[in-house]
Amino acid sequence: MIEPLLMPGSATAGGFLLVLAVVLPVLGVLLSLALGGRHAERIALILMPAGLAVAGATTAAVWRTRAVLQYFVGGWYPPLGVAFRADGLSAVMMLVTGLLICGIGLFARVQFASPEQGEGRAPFAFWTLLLAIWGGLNAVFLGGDLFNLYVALELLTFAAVPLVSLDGRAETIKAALRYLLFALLGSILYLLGAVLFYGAYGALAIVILSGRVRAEPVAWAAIALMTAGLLAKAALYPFHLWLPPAHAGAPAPASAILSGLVVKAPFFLVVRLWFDVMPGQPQQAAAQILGTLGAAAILFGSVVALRQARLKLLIAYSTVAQIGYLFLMFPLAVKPVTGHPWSTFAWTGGVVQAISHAVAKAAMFLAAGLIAEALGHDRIARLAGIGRALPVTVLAFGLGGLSLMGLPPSGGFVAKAMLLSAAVSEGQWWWAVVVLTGGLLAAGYVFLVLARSLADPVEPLRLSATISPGRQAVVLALALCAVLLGFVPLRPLELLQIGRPV
Amino acid sequence: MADFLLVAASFVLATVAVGLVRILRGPDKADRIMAAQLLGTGGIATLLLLAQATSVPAAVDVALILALLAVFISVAFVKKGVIRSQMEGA
Amino acid sequence: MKQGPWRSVVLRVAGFFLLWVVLTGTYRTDLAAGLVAALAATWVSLRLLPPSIGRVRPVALARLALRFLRQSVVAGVDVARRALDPRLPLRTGFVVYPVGLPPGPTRHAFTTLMSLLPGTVPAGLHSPGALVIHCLDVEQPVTAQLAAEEALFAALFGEPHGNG
Amino acid sequence: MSIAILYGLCSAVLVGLGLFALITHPQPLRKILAFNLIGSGVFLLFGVVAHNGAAAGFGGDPVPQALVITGLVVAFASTALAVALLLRLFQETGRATLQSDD
Amino acid sequence: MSLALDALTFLAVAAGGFFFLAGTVGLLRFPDTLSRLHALTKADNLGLGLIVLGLLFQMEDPFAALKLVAVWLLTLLAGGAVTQLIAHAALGGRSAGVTT
Amino acid sequence: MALDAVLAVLVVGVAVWTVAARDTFAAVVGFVAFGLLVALIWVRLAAPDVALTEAALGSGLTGGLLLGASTRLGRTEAEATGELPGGLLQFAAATVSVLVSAGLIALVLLLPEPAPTLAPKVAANIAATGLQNPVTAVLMAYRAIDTLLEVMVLLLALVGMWSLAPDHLWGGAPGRREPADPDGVLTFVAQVLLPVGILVAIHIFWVGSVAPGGEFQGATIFAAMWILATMAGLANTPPVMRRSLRLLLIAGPAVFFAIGLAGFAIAGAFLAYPADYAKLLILIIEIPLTLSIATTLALLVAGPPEQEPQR
Repeated sequence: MIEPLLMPGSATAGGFLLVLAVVLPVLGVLLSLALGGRHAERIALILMPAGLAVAGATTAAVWRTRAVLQYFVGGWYPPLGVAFRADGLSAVMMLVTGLLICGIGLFARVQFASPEQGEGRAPFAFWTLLLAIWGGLNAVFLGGDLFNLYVALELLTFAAVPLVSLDGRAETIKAALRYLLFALLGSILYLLGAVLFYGAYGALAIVILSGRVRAEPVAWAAIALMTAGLLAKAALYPFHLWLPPAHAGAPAPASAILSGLVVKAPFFLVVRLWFDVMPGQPQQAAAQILGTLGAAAILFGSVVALRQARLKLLIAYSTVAQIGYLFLMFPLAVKPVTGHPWSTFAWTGGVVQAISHAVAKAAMFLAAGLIAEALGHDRIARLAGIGRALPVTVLAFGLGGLSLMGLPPSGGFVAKAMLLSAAVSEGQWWWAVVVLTGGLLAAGYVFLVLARSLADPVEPLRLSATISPGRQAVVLALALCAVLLGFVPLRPLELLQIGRPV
Repeated sequence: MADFLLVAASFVLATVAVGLVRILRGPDKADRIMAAQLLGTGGIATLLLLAQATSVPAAVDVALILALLAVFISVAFVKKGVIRSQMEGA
Repeated sequence: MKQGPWRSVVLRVAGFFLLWVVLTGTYRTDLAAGLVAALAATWVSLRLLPPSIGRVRPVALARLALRFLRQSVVAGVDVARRALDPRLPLRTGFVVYPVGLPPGPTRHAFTTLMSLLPGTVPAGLHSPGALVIHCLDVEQPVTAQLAAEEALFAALFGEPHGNG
Repeated sequence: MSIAILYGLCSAVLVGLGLFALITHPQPLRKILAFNLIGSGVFLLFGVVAHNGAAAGFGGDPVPQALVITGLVVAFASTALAVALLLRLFQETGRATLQSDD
Repeated sequence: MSLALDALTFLAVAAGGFFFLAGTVGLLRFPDTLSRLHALTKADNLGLGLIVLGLLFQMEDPFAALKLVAVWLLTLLAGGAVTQLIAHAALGGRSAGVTT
Repeated sequence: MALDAVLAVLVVGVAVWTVAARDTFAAVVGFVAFGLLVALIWVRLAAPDVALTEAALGSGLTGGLLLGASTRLGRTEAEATGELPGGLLQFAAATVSVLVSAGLIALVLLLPEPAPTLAPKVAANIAATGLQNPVTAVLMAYRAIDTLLEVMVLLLALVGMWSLAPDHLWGGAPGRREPADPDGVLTFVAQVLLPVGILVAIHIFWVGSVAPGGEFQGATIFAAMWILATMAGLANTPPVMRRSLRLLLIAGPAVFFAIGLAGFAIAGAFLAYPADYAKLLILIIEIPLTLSIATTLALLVAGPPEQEPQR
């Protein structure tokens, strides 16, 4: 079989969009570093609409052509070269990422305003790292090569870790270090799996591997190691230890990015591995393990969230729980009773959960950030009166909470309903119990916060800072997005099916 | 000839190994610092023998780097490992 | 030393260029790149070590090199003999050696040489003009031997050396 | 036993050793060292795969070799960032431990 | 001719190996840090020199031969300079109890 | 084979020492020795490019970095040994590790030999890159995107590290300033060795297109030489806000991007090179790339800003 390896111009129409999606933010990082000072913020603000437009155009192109967009970097075909691929799933994730980054960026303009003169440490680092995270996420969503994905994951890690310790307090530095150590262990396990794949099948490209991988020990070991590494990065129970201090300690916009987006990247790759690299292999037992860990995460995270005294920690533990839902997809979708794994409700529900949690959680972290800024603390016990002082913010928090609980109308409701119906139709009713219990517990901690916020203060509330309506509006807009996801008709979910192997 | 050179390389490496055991055990930091010197010289000898025995001329470049790096590491050992800890009274 | 700097610049460029040819010769020597590399190395070298040491006498250099080669063999044999002797004949100790060479690169070139000579390792300064030397065998005529080496070394630059 | 298998065993042992150290050593710096050991083990496995893939006149498959170079650079960057975090933590608290105080 | 060269290589490399061995024995037997430093520097550098000498007889490319010599000289220079640093460090940077 | 047996035993032995040594300084020394020995393994595995990288970066720069850290932590590290974990954890960790090792051993024995390989494809297409070193061809042509993103990873690590500086030190120079001792031995070492090191660095970089070597290895030696100069007090690190430093840092990736994007127009794809100019373009990328990587590596060793900025 002789295949031409070097073929200039060998890409599907619109393939250059994929290059732009990665290159634009990365170029932004370079420019920020070179120009420094106020320019870092300006570059980020200019690139945000551009990046969102690229994500939108990519989604439109995928939707229009009903096919995978791909681009062979340097004109080299895999297995020698590296390809970027955008299927429906990538496109949706890119679009959500673009929206969230824009929202969070707008929100962060006050908190990370650049000084008039010279260069501020935190603003410079924040805007540069924000762009880097965007580039890293896009590279993860578009990567079609296991090693290129490793580099993309590292890009993400190196952008995410410093965000945690941006305010320089000792406990956030400790949280960042712990995060880094977990992330590094995750990377190295991932890499170990990748080399096993290469050693056994001579390729790293997902498309090629999916045709070559056989059900044999090497493949199982490789996928097990890679999954374990990715779970450490995704903070699935029992690898969740690093997440709460890191996500709660970071500045609010950073928390929103980390909780909303960054932990979704390793989850996304687990989906790629299980459904693209090794489709149709008997993995039911392994999938049950993932599901069990997910269930444990839901129950553990929710219960611990209930017992938190600080708002941001509560939200962080809620992230631990919500990540659990993502992994319920595996036992329900790997070997469905009927149809393809990815045409199941469970698969779609898992992806919708990833999206809706991203939006809802970002809104909640931003809301919590505003509350903490206004009060000067985020003790739940002393929230009384904040509902009257910042009604829009508290409303946004509540709307986000709706999605976590899985109440209609919200994206979370769609996701959880899909998981429930999948659990019923697959005859694995125990997952349904977990989903419902998790929803009740989420209701518990969300109402706990709302009840405190809406209570009358014992003494008049004194705000240590005034919050501009504009920032509150951004948060509300994000929360409304989370709600609107519940109104999306099922038709666009077809988008998720584009590019699935048939 | 290649076989003989390989045997010689193994021999040199073995002596380095024994020396390394002695050096790593200390007790002084200064003893341990010698590790870079020992592995520098011994490693270079091994590499040069290997380069000739297995016809890998690039191994000579590795040896060249080893020579430079041995200095770098020794200086770092001395500068960071000993002098600073004395300044800080450890 | 009026035309000294230029002379030494040219010498250094030539030296580094020669080293380049030796290093890359195994592959395929690229002389243009070598010239750039030699210039870069010379630039660094001039910044760190301005040309101030007078001209080196080739004959003296050759003599020193020969002596050094012989002495480094003697040094190795000396250590080997002591190490392998079952009685372990060591009489270690420190000797203070008053050095005549001025402080700076010249003196360090000499002490570097010294640390490869039989039985001696310079271990620091005792006082501004006196080196502390660690000896494997203090009963050897260490000071006299070092003085002889220093004389040879000083002859390199045609300077009268300061010590006996 | 071919040298590929010998070094393959070596790499497996290194990964195990590093993992053990990573779990048991309480000091972060030792954990960073352990991470580097695991990394070396994994990279050696790349080397073994490359060695087994010798063909077309190359002593080894150049692709995994190139990947190792990339990996080594990334590992260095990780080590540097981790060390910087650790030293800052030490500066702030006077302690270098990940144990929580509360 | 080639046989004679091989014999020379054999002799020189074997001698080099011997000095590496002697250096290691010195490391093991010598009682204090500074004495061990002597063993390390002098014996191993001579060993390396002899091995380089032995390899020179096998070289067909004069550049490759010169390169080996360059590596040896670099090692000597570096070793000689660094040895002083280590010796200084072993003394802990203070003046030693000195006997003249 | 005897050589390999000695080497394997030695490497594992030194690794055990690194794990088991009580003193952190001793463990770091062990790690450096370990790295140098692993470089020998890479030569045995016919991967001299990797051997160069491992010796310079994996052992050398990493060693210098860890050493500085172990010294600064000093006594706290020694105290921390008091908090050794309980026997149960040790046992569990040992079990996990042995299981992982055993599993990997089994997999190593299961790996197909001869393995599936891309070497023929690399060889068949290498002419189009104008290079003769297949590893450089992979890094600069076939998988150029990995290399480009990896350089970005390095830069991000640097931004992240800088962001750790306390606010009042932002804009200052990284690391501590070492005192210079013009008459010291260290100065002499630097005076003599630095120029030679620069020459070797350029040599290693330059031969990378035809023989083992390349931008990463060359850059590492550059960085090591620069650090040597700072340790000798002959140079100070530049302040992090200096414009020329920033430009030096981004020069390599910027040129890489520029030529990569030009590839859209002149070669039909991002990061593609027109066949006739491939070698030249790769060289144009590699020169600034080497300088940028060298600067980044050196600054990563230096750490976050610790010197007061000059206002």
